[in-house]
Amino acid sequence: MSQRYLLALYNNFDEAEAVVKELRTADIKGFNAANDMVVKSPIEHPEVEEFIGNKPVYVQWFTLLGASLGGFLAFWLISGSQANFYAQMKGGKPIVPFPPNFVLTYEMFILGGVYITVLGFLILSGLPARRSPLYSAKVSEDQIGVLVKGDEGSVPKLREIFTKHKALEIQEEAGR
Amino acid sequence: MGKDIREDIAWAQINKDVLKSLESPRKAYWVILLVALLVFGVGVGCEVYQYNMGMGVANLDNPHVWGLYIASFIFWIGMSHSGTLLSAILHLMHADWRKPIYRFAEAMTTFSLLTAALFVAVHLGRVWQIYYALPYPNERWAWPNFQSPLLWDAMAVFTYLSSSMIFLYVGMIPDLAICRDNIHQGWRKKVYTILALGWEGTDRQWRNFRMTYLTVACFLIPLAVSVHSIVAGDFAMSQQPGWHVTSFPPYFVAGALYSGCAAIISLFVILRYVFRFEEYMTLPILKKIVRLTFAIAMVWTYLNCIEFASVWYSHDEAAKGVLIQKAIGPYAPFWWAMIFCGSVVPFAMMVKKWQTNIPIMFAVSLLLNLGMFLERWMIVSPTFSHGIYPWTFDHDQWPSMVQWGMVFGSFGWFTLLFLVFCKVFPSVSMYEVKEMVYHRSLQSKKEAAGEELAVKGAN
Amino acid sequence: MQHILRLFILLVGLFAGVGSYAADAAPKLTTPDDLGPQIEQPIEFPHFRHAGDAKDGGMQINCMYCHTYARRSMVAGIPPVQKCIGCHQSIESVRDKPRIKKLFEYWEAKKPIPWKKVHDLPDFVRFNHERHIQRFYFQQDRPYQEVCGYCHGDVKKMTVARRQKPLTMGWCASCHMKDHPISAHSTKTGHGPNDCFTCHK
Amino acid sequence: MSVSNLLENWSKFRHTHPVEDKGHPDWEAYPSDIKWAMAIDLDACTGCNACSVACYAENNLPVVGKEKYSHGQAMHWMRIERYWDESESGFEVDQGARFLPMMCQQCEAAPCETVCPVGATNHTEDGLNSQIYNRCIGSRYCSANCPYKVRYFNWYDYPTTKDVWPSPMNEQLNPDLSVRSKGVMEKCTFCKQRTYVARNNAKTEGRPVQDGDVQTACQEACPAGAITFGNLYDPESKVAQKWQHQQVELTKEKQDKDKTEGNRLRGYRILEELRPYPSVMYLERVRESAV
Amino acid sequence: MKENDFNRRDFLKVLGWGGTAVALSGCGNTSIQDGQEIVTSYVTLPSYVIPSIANYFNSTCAQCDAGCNIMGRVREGRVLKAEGNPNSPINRGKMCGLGQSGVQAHYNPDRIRQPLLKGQAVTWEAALGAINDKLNGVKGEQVAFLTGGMSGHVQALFGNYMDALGSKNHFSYEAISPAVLRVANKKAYGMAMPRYRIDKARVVVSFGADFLGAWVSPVNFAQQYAQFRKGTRPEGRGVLVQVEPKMTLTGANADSWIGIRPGTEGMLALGVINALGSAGIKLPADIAAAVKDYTPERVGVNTGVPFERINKLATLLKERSPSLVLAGDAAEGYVNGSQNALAIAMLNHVLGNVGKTVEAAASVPFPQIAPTVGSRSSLNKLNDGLAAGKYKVVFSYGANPVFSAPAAMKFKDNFVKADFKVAFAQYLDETAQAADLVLPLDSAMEDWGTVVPEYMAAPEGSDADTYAQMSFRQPLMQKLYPDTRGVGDILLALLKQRKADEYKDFEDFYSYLHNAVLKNKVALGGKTTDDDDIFWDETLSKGIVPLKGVAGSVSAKMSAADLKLSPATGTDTNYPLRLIPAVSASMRDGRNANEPWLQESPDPLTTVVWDSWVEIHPKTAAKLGIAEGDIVEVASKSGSIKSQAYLFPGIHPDAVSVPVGYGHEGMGRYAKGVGANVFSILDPVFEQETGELALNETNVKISKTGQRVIIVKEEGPLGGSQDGRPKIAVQVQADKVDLSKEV
Repeated sequence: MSQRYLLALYNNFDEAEAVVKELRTADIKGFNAANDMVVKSPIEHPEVEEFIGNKPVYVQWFTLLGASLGGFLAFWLISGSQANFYAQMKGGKPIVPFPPNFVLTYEMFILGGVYITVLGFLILSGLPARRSPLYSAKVSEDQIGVLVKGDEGSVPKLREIFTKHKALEIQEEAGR
Repeated sequence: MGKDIREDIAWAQINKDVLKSLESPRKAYWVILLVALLVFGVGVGCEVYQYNMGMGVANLDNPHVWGLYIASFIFWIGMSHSGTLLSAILHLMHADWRKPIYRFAEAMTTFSLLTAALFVAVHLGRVWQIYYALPYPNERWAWPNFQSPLLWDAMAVFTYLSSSMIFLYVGMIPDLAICRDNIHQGWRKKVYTILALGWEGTDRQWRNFRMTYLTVACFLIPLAVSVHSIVAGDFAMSQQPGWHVTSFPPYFVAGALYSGCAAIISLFVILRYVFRFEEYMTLPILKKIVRLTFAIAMVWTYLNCIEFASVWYSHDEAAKGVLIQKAIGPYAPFWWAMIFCGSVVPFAMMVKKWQTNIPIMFAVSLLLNLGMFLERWMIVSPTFSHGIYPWTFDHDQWPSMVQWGMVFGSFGWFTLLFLVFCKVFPSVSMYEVKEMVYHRSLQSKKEAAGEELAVKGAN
Repeated sequence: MQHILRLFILLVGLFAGVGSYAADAAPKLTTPDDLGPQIEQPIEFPHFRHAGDAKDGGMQINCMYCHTYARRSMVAGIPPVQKCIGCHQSIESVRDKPRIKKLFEYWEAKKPIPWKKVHDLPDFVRFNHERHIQRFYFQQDRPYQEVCGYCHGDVKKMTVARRQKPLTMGWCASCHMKDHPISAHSTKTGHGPNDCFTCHK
Repeated sequence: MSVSNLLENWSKFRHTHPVEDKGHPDWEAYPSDIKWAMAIDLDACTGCNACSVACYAENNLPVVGKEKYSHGQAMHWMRIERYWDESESGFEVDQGARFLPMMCQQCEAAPCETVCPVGATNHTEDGLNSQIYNRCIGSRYCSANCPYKVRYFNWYDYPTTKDVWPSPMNEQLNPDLSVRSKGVMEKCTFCKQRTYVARNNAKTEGRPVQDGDVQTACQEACPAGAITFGNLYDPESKVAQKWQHQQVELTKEKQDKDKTEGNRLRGYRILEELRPYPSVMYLERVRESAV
Repeated sequence: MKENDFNRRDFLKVLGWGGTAVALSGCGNTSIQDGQEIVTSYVTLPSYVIPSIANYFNSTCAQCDAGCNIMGRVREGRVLKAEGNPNSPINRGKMCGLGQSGVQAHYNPDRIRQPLLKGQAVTWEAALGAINDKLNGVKGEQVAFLTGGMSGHVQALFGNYMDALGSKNHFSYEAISPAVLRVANKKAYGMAMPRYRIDKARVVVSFGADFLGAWVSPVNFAQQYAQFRKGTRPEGRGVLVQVEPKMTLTGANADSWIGIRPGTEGMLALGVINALGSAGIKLPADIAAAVKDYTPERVGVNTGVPFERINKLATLLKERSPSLVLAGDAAEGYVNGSQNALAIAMLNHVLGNVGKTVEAAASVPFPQIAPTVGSRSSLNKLNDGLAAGKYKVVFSYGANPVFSAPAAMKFKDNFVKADFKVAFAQYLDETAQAADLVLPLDSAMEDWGTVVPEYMAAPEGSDADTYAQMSFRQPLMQKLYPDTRGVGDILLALLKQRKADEYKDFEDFYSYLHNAVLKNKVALGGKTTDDDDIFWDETLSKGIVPLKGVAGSVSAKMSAADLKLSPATGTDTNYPLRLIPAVSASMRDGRNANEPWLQESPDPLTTVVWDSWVEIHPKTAAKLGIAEGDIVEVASKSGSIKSQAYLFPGIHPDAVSVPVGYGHEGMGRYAKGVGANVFSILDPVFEQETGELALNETNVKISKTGQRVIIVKEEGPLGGSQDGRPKIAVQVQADKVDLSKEV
């Protein structure tokens, strides 16, 4: 069964919310609201997350990993290199002095945290990504887009729901 | 008092206005760019001369081995802190007035750090051997000295620079997507397409974006504090009188925020004019920054007094000597100028009428920055000229034209980078302005409906 | 969430690997050949003929017969022309060879031979031949070919000497950090000094 | 290797100096039997500058000329300071001037060492504060942090500067140590090239370094013999005996004798209270009050 | 060092330039560049030469007249450094800064490299030919030869040359010399230069003798001084009292510095004798009568020294015996200079120091090599002769009178009156510039010679009464320039022009010296059975030849009849200040001014470098409204100079001081135009007995020019203040420390 993509553009969040809620409750064959629906918006809008259903965010785990690895490796690396063959005393301080190493550990802790967090962000949000089907520049301007994927059979139903909620525009494209 | 951003402004209008800044700024833009280029050229000339002749042309000497280069380094690092303040701290505090101005503040962070990094190179006697300071496995088997505060500095600045660059970039991705969608030809299109990473504003992207932005903001705050504490550590960790002061790290951080805020006011005024951002960089926003700056100015003044007091009440004769020298010695004019600019001038910001008077605030912000530059110089130089060892006191040492040339050159370099950035990338965050007007209009609608709504704001 | 887990493991592995390498990266204690350029000398001195093994037609002369300062001074020294002449004036058989003729030309003109430096360390480095010869040749009783050859390569098989070893700082250090017996009859070991000041002047 | 080294020798790497141990961290391989130190008798010092010139001759110090001198860019590793007695009304000259030869104090816990970003200055096993010229990148932090201000920076490329070593003056340069190019910090090394030779010769002869094996250039020149140099760990050495007699201990930041009023010894170290543990002991200048 | 000469000279050849290249390239080159550098080997090489290990050759320092024995440190054919010869009784292995700088005289880039005839480079044949031509046309008495102090075989050869010319016009001139002292000593002790035993004295009272700086044999005295200061000495730590109007280096090291009114030193000495008499020292009747008028009170008024201080000094001298009283330049540079010196010497007699701390010194057994000492009175004679047109041909060697004669003498004008002037010179100094023919000299490190010091120090444990020594000067390396010659070689060549037969056996001065030494092998400490070559080599390698000298004796008594102390000359109301030309340890009379180490080593007291200065007492300066760095004009009756003012507390308020040796108009890049020449403004006032120029008798006035500079000096803005730091240069009173057990 071939798949079709449908994009509907809305003027404001209230309309989009209504559409999304309806799509979620509507039982349409060949369309799974949890997986096949994407809401595109020009601004970050926490309510979208609420009405589209709770989806977990894992970025913070990357942060934890990055920060702890960064910190640990910093200490390991620095102490290791301090203890190399040319270990020479400086200013009467120990060869592996804690205060400076902790300062650097702290910096590397942050560095690792930031880097890996952003890496995690890219991975989790699927970036960099190819242009998705039916992209409309309007969603980066002032309209809310609802992109759905469904079997051919579900298209009329979806269209109907979209139009019901005063979609400004509905685009359709064959899926891959 | 001018008007704030219209709540009913169309989102498409925001896009249009901001994107226009990428194409047709006022003529002043090109004038400033040219001047910056010239000034930068002077700096480059000075560096070429110094590189070939040796550091001596800077008129540094033994033991007065550090001069304006280090002072400028601190100055530029300090400047960078305001970007973090606006984007990270105020972000966490949900102060929505920051939204139209945080982008350029962040850019300022990045570029002033790049400028500061320049001074590391300029300062070194053998900059061509700078790779000795990099920790990487090499055929010499030698590692840098991790005990050195300078290395901490390098590490901290590197972390800060890369983190703030990433932060700037991540925060810009949605706007880059807007640019990608609206600009249809030329190299810009390619650049935006690549940089936007295929951002489409999907719910998944926004979800992760929010978390990431928040997390990185959380990291940036302690990072920013640590960076300037470590820079303060360059001095506080040493045994030199006038430097060996416990309160240096907070003092430096306060100074950093201070100079950064002052710089934001200056750039606010300039950008507002050059890119015709009157609609977005509104006077109420200016008023808020001015108030913030005033608060920080008072913190700085307080810490300054604390520093003097702790020196004065210590029994360290050498440190006392430095303080006295600052006040009555050869550096006295500069020191008093610093006190005037740093602690007296900010009171102009208390006058309510002036808070939104652009020429006055511009002048004040420039004076504050002058004061903060002098502050850095007054930290570095007097200790050398009147330190611990009386035989080597050195009251006749003044920076040469080469040093000054390089300092001015750095301003040129910064302006150059900054202006080019503003021309190439949207210097007002479009999506966040949209969020701001959206939430504000929502709130006023609700207020109009007589509903109680808890809105957290900075004021 | 499996792909995230996989990613985690990958990242940890990457970091641990790179980090451990960086911190623990001691170049291996081998002395790989790093051939220097072929150098043209005023006289193409056949080292193999003088120092080479008998089976290769060499005369097995000890390095320190000619480079006599090596055991007494910082530099090994190029032998004075006098030294060459000392033997060669009584070796009639090779007197007509072009190289020997050239040698005698220098001698008769009382002119020094402008040899090119083959093993050239940077000028801020102090390499003390005496110390190394004393330590390994006299105290540890190793054969001279091995002692000299460690840094100079297999000169006894060369004509004009050519640099064979990298002579980099890490290369020096790789040997300095090795434990060597302090004498031929001792089990006690010690390694080379690691003060920067020892080698850098 | 170094990580394994780190784990194996952890306690060694956590030792501090000079209070906890006797010198070099690698003392197992190199039992630290040498600690170069100096004693300078200010009562004998006449301030004649012979030491300073000897230092120029020995250590390839550039003559910078009037203009650079006026900028304070002089390169005298050994400088003679001249102080006057002070009173309410100004300088007093009835008891002459006080001269103080000042050079790198080779501190055991040197403030300069910790701050060098590239580790160009370290503590050596024989108790010197080494300065590795070719490692130096010229951040000048060491000089900024030196309480004695005895580090000198090559502000210009003196080997190629006019009239510094015009031919044939360059032939006087000592080949035992480098001529520093621009952008490098330098300082007194206690004539390392000489101590090196002395240690080398002693090793070859299979004996410890003895007192008198080595003299620094300043010591050798000093007409009044005010400078004593030697191995502080060798109880036979003159310098050790002087330190011992003056009850000046290397590892103390406040000498025991100074705790008792009216001690009749005159050894002291300059800026001891900053805890750099300098290796140079000065002996107070003595003046007769009977005239 | 038992190599024959051929080898040794061969060795002195500079080995390639590899060594220099190594030293020069410093930190720049980090890459390993095979085959880039050339390493030159020797052709032949004596066995004692090992590359990278230095050889030491003994020689004698030529930087001043003290004749210290030095060792040249030679590496790869280059002399790198001069170090003291430890076996020398004079300097005992030590060196002063001036001596150290000898290598810079040798390597100096401004040395003359060819003979110059009227400024044009000529060959030696042409140069010597020109001399011959000129000499052939004149009579012996029309030839004058001006030299500095000389000794040894050059001196002998020189004597022969003067004989050959038939000229008696040898003028030995030193701009700064203890000439008055010699005469006064002769009267007081019976010998010009007795041996001073500072190391044996418990108290040293020095009247302006800068024995640690520039007086007679400073390195020797500095070592004695070190002994003198040792608390472990049986005599205990000695006390130094310095009496002088301008603080010298020695004054700066005194326990008590007495800034006396210029010219009244002799009176103070008599006052001290008077006070000693009242304190109970038995004075001979004649002396007692002579000093009777000089009560401390009166002397105090005249000298400006509080009489309590005079009494204290007398008490000290009485209590601590033996003592030593020295008279130096500052006490002697007056019209009544030798009377001052005599009065001071009398103090030694009164205190019974003669024979204890003033010892007889021996003189060398060969009068022809004994030093000829220079003085300024001889320059007067030469000047008069030149003015009268008596001399047609004038030679000058080792002296620079055009620079160091007061302008009022018009020496330069008179000098150019002579038909033909020949200067033997290392630099194109002022005199060489005025000469018609300039003969380039070898440096002291390329030259052969022998030196007999005027001040004869004796080693410990020797028979001091008869100890005399001759020191060798030998080349430490190959000549830098082929066309320079040693003074001995030049004299020999000139002698050959006169007496070719007598000297035909001597190829060069070296062979002359070699021959002369071997001829006197026995007198020089050898045995007749010694092999000549071995003896020669051993002698050379020691560098010092002890001789059995002619013992002298010091006269135990001094009659007061010699003493007629004329009062010090007063000041002039137009010229209210007394000018004291200061002789510094490094600059001396300026002959070494072109050695940059000396220019760059700060003056010990003012710490000024690379310039001259005018020392003014702060009080005087305040009166005149002068601040540090003001360019002031110092004007005397005879001229004026301009220099920077330095406020200096160690000077009598009625005096100003300017260092000599600066202000060259020639010599070279390091000396030319540095500072002002104070010699030029000295008034031609002469010491009444010896005819020496009275250096301190010039009165000057000081006026501001309105310019101000920042003085280039070593000290910081605090001057000599320690800014309240507790422990920097610490001083302790002698009764607060126990020195007797120190190690």
